[in-house]
Amino acid sequence: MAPAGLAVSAVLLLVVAPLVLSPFRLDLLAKYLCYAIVAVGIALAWGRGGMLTLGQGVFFGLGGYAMGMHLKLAEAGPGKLPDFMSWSGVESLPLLWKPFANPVFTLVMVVLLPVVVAVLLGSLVFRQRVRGAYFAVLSQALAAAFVILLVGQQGLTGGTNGLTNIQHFFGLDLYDDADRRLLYLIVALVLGLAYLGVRQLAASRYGQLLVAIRDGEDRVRFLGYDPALVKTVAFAVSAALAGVAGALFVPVVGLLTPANLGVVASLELLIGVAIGGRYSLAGAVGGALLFNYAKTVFSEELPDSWLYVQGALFVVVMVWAPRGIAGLAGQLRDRWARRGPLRPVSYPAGADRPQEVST
Amino acid sequence: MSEALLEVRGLNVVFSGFHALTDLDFTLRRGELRFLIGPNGAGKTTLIDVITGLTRPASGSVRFDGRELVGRREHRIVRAGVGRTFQTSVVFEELSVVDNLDLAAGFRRPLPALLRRRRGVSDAVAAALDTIGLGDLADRPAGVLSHGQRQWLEIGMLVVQRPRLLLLDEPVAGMSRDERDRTGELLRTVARDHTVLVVEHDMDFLRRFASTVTVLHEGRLLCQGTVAQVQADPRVQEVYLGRAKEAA
Amino acid sequence: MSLHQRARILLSLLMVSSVVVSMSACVDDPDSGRADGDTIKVGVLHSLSGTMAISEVTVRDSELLAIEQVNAAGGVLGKKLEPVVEDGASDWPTFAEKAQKLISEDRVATTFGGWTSASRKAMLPVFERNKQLLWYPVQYEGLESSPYIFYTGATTNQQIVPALDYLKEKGKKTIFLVGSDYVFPRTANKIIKAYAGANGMRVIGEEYTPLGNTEYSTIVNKLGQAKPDIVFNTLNGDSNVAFFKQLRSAGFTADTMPTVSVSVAEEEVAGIGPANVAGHLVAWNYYQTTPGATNDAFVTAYRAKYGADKVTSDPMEAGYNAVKLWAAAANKAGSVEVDAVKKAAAGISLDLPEGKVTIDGENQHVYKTARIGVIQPDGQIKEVWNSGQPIKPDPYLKSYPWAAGLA
Amino acid sequence: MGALNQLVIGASIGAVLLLAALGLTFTFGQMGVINMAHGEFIMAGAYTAYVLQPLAGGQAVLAALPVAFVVAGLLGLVLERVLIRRFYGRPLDTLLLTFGVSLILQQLARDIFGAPNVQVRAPGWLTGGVDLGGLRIPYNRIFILVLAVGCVVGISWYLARLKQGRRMRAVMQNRQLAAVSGVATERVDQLTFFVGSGLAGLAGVALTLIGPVGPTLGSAYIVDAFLVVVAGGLGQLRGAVIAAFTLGVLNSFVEFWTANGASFAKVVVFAVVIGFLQVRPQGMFVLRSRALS
Repeated sequence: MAPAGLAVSAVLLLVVAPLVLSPFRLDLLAKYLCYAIVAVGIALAWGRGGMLTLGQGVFFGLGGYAMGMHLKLAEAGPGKLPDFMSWSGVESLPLLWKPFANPVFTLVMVVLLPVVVAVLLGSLVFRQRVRGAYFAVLSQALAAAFVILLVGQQGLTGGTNGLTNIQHFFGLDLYDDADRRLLYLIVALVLGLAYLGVRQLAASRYGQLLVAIRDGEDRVRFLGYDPALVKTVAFAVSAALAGVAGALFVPVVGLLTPANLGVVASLELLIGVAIGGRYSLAGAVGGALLFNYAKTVFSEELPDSWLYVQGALFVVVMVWAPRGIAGLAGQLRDRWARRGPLRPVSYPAGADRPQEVST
Repeated sequence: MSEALLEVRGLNVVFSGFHALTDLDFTLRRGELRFLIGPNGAGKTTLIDVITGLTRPASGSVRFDGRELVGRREHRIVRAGVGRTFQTSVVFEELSVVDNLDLAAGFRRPLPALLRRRRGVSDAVAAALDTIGLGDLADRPAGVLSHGQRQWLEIGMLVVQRPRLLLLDEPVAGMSRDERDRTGELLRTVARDHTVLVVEHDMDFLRRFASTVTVLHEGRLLCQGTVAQVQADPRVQEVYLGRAKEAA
Repeated sequence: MSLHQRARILLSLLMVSSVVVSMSACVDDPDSGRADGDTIKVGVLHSLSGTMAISEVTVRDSELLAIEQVNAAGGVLGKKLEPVVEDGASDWPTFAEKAQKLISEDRVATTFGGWTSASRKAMLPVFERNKQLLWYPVQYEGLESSPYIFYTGATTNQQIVPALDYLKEKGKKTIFLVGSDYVFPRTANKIIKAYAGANGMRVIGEEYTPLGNTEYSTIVNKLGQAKPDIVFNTLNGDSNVAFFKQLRSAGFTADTMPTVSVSVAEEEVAGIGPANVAGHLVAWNYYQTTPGATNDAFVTAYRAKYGADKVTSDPMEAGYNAVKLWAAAANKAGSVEVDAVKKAAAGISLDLPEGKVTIDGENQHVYKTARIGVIQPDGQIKEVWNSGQPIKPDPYLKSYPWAAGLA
Repeated sequence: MGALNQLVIGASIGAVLLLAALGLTFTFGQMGVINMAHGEFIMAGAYTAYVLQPLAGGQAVLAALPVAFVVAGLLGLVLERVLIRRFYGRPLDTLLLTFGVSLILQQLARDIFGAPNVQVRAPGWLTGGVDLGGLRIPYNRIFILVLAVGCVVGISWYLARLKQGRRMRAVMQNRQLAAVSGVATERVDQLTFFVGSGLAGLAGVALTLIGPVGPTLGSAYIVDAFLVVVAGGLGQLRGAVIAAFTLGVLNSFVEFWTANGASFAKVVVFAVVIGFLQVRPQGMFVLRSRALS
């Protein structure tokens, strides 16, 4: 976003919103901002890198559970067990949980866990040139498997209930409105940093390379680059952002359950980006806010029709505005200029080409 | 200058029972500009595909500067110094001409160095831009280029990588006469300090710009020599004329 | 910067600002009381969409029926109740979000809601933080007693323990546990194992499947090999349909592989197909066939409002009870203030469809009569045993020596 | 003993997977369309059996087979005509588009038939089973297996022998070439989509025999069905068959021999597919081709 637009947004989110919104609505906005952080990562991986990740919830969950484990331990106090363990019949703290008592370790894990999983998966599938539709289906299956894994380990993860009743966040009292406002500001700042960082990345040579790989992976390979490596990096960055967003989601909402990271939740993370505009970082942020706000409004006013609206949104955006709201102007221009000498350069034709079979 | 840069020995490629290349031996000397011709299905593109790692041979070896290429991954072969173009040119439409060249030039940059924005134009890129004559269009997105310009940009993207062997797959296909001439000139310039192998159909282009020619037919080496020698070879005439008769 | 890029930014900015601006239109007013207007708002919070809607919509319906009846009888403190219905969307954080909305924006006097344990666990901190009341109408796994929740469904000693008593009385020695993989089945099974150990019974198998699982051939195969005296089934929702269909088609009937279920009520029987499940046992506190004039009136009123083909079930009745109990408590207290209602609620006793129901002031659960039923070929459930009198709720099973190690 | 039983059970799980995935080998495998609404076509098939019940009584399942094929097929045809044909060459957009369609269809089913599960009675002759050692194989499982095998045989015969089938294959292998050779590719696309969606309808009818019939019936199978097609190889019928049965047997074995197996089995299946794609990135079978991007 241009400096002016960025400044206006920053003022709007950092100053105006905390002043005019009721605590309840500010909480909601904080939640939307968490999703917007994920959206920034998706815009990088999908918009720039052409990797449609239907499993972003997994990374959101990894970051979220890492944070949730720490907060539950802090809540329980030293030597005590988190509440759900006692009703799950766990008698001593599982080994996996122990290091999460350390806040620094937790913060590192919030980023590292998603990155490691993304690198592992990415280097496996991208090296084998699994992409496009295949990659989408695999990442979706990953989300499905991850949820089953989490639900199945009730003593370790809280099962379907997830981690609930989180009341403090690094000294902030989550029952206190002023502290919650501070939490909101932290989320907004993290979003700002994520946006600026990814914008920088997208504008760099690396960003160009990523777009080049999206539009012609084989060609890039014959320029001497390893596309698997480049894609894995983008995938890992988007995973890290999702992890951070998940970690912030936990104190904002006060709980985290496997339903927040399953197949449907992962798709909902995407649709905001699609609505806002996958090729524009700012559009992705706006879209994520708009979509989640619409979800709240509809479920308050017309719960029965929300699925129709959500379904229709997917259809309408894909049919009439594949570049999203942010791309509307460009799309209109292309329509007018269709007969002109300019080819539509802003819509990458190759971004979405069918799975090639190369042997 | 006369030692072998590329040595292909006993190459066999089979596609689901179809023998695309059979026991092919082929040598390219350092500094050479060689044309590779043959009727459709002769195995010209397959040979290039094998050299660049796109296709795995059933047997045989490809040695480049004494090192085996078969079994290496594509980007490693490029890094070893073998560059190629494709029949249908692929340039990055969203990036500007300069960025396309810059991207190609930077293939040896470590990942951290990639994280910075491009500032200015490096000498190598400027030189390549000059060679391919697209200086005026440097900052336009590559998507607006004409077919011919795209081919030149592709060649530029190769040259800027300073490869030791260039493989060009039908560089003048679909070009106007004017564009063909310019491409030929470009080819001569490039061939001055590179080893080049060109796959080409266009006999007229061949006569004007080729020195030595290799003829493939049905996956085997038919003959090799100067343009005049090859044209005089009865087997070549048969292969081409036979086809011509069939077609007629 | 191109015009196009400018437009992108403008449009993005527009999206961000429209959200912030329109959200600021929703302002809550923390100073207004919860019964200041001509009506008293009460929250009704169930999943109206998503996988849980199947079950929860009917509970919402019976709660709305109860609210209507309370209003017809003069309301609470002379004011009509105004239900504010929200959708939990089968998503636990959404339950927490909507609970907060009901409390801080709608300023409801109390909330009736939830079905799954997960949704209750998600809402619990919200109600505790705001010091507001939730009425939770479904049987659950116990081990909880929040000062801000009233539990009108059964806790374990009013459903699972009586079912085990019944099985023991019938001479069942070996038990196979089949459940969905979440907190209720796991806790229930822990209790069953403790009970079995102390009562000469043996648990010979324990299987969990993911929620929504529909492939049961392997488990049916394991059952066939283990040949238990009884299968204790804590599967939830859709899985019951698949489980019973596949059990039946593998040739097992209620005679050759008897089961007792604690999450299969009249609603679920219709979806499974009565033919597939007839003869199997269930354990609840209420059936549509439970005798008594109060229940007849409830069933009649429910069918009159929602359709003659509708069935009533235990959770629906517990939701209905919750509304009636709260209204009685508020009227007794002369106020809808939480502390006053809590104080007044202790010991309140009403004649409700399942029989006499009394609130235990100590743990805010209710006294309930346990009933074992057999599913009939017509889809109804016939009671074959009951506990004779309402059982005192004991969510932590403190009065059962064999359960000492559980909580 | 246990192993043999689980092999049989695995085969029956595989048959269910195969039936759910068969249609996808057409629409996803051969046309490259990721149709997330495929699950809802399965659901439509199941509801067809429910709707026919008052007419056909106990034989609803049998009567529904052809009707469900047509109903789901027509749904697919409409989807292809109205939306998907604008999206060829954009598989990722298609995925999101059809996910939207699936949400709409699910809610539509909820509004028409109600949220609770409905009951479809199995025909009398499908109750009972064959005793095989200690294991009883239900007739309905055999029915599903026969139906799945019948579909596979029918499809192979159709693709190999019939004119439309050969055209379909031609278009799948090389769209442009087929087009210039005079094949009306649009018609073939429609036909492919009709058949692929129709197969989903058949799967839906079969699933009424073993599971719940409700609005979310299809979404329970969709992820697994895609995994089968991915593991089998794009558009490869025999690949899908082998993948479905392999995953089915794997699932049943893991579930049988591990504690809390049902959850674990699903995770193992995913891990195996990922691992397998490391060895064969294009799935089990792949057409070797020289095409480059």
